[in-house]
Amino acid sequence: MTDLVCVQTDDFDLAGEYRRLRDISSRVGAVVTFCGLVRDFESSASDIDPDAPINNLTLQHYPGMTEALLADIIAQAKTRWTLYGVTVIHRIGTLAPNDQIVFVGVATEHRKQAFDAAQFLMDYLKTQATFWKKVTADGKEQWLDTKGSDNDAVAEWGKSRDD
Amino acid sequence: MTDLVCVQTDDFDLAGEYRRLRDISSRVGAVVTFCGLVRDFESSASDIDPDAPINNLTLQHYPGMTEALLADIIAQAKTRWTLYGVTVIHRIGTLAPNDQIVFVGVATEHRKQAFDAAQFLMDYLKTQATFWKKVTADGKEQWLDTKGSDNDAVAEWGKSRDD
Amino acid sequence: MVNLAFGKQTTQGLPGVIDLLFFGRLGDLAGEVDRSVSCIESRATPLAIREWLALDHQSLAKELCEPQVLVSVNKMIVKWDQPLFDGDEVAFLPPVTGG
Amino acid sequence: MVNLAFGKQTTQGLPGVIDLLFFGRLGDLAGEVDRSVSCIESRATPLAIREWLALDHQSLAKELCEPQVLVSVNKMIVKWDQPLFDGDEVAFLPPVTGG
Repeated sequence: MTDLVCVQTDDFDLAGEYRRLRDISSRVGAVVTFCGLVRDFESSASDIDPDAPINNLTLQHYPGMTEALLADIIAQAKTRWTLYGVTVIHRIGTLAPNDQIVFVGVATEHRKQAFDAAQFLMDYLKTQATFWKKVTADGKEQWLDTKGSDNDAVAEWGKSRDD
Repeated sequence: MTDLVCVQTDDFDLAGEYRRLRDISSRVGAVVTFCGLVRDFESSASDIDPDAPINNLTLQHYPGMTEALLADIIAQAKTRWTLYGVTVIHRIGTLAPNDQIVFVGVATEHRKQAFDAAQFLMDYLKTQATFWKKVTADGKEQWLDTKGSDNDAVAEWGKSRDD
Repeated sequence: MVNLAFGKQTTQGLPGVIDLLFFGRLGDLAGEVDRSVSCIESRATPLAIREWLALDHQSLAKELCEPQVLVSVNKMIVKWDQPLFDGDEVAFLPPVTGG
Repeated sequence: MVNLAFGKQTTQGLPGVIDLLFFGRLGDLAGEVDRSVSCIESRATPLAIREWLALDHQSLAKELCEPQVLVSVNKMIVKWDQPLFDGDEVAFLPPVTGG
């Protein structure tokens, strides 16, 4: 089992996830990890003062569908690059600033594969996996909108098939 | 002190380096890490059977010059992206397969900055920092040559100034 | 459980139960995330359900008409005129914002 | 410590000591990584040192002539005709292979 997909309320441990990826094969020469954290501000919520400190984020998802979509995104990445191991972990529930939200890790032979695949996975996760985020700040709460830059990032992958 | 450059014989600890980057600012929303590992094969050494198992790698560097070059590479990255914190650690001495060689970590507000900057730092480190690698395998030892793909990667950055 | 009558069409085939899921802001507008409806005719589609919801939940139905809102049946994205069957799970999906 | 005479030119100015560093494969060919040389004339350059090395170390000098080999003085990359002074540290740098 070289790939791992988890949607969980619990926090995750970067060191343990890295160790798993590093030890998958003696041919692994590169491990790239991405951790997404809750920032203390949110400039994309129209109803909320962009300078107001964030109280928390609430992450909702569609159980069953999310895991299937994440597995499909990993399968798509594997048609582009030779990946020895992939981990995607996404937290749900209520999170506070500085909390970890999402982990993506990729183990490959060479660094370019690992960087590109990790970025691809995050770009697709952001725009295709069934998660929804609500921000609470400034005494208000608001469900966020998809960012245009995230859709642009996925469109770029559609144009390029080089690795 | 938000940036850290180390050239050391000692191993490094991903979890500790990540923790430092994560906690640099409450505005950090993305941390990308890259770890380079010793593979158990080396296909780019002309004198060595590409299937022969690697016994070890020896990393040499030019003390003083290397640290200055790494600081300069970080400064170049900071002219392109807003980086809250950067860490570059490179080991020297004799390393065995699966050992960690190099760590690059970047903390930013948004994920694209972190991915791009980490990849930029690795591409420049590979081609501009004064490290030399000798591989021992198959009863022979050989100093490695720079890979053409690494020079190509740096040339790409010269063409693009977008972020 | 709500009785769901689609216009004045004649019932054909067996009635069934359809599970409706509303995610993100749609759940706030629907007042609940998960809602079962009894379907008393066989030509139900997500589009027909949306029209039926408009009777009692105008702001929800308006949001469901946004072009970015997708619909899935049994966790597969489908077109709005996909025929529905007894036991189907219909989810209304606003633009995703994970990561 | 090696006496270093550059051709037959007349000595001008003070003699000095120059530190030579050979990295990567160059160190194997030089037989040592670090080597101090006494310079008995003032017009020493990395190029002149390379020519002098060719007298005793042909394979080293041949490798130094490879276009990818760079030279630094006091840890700054320079041209091969950079004038050298007492106490300078000259390093011969084959293509780097870190990471």
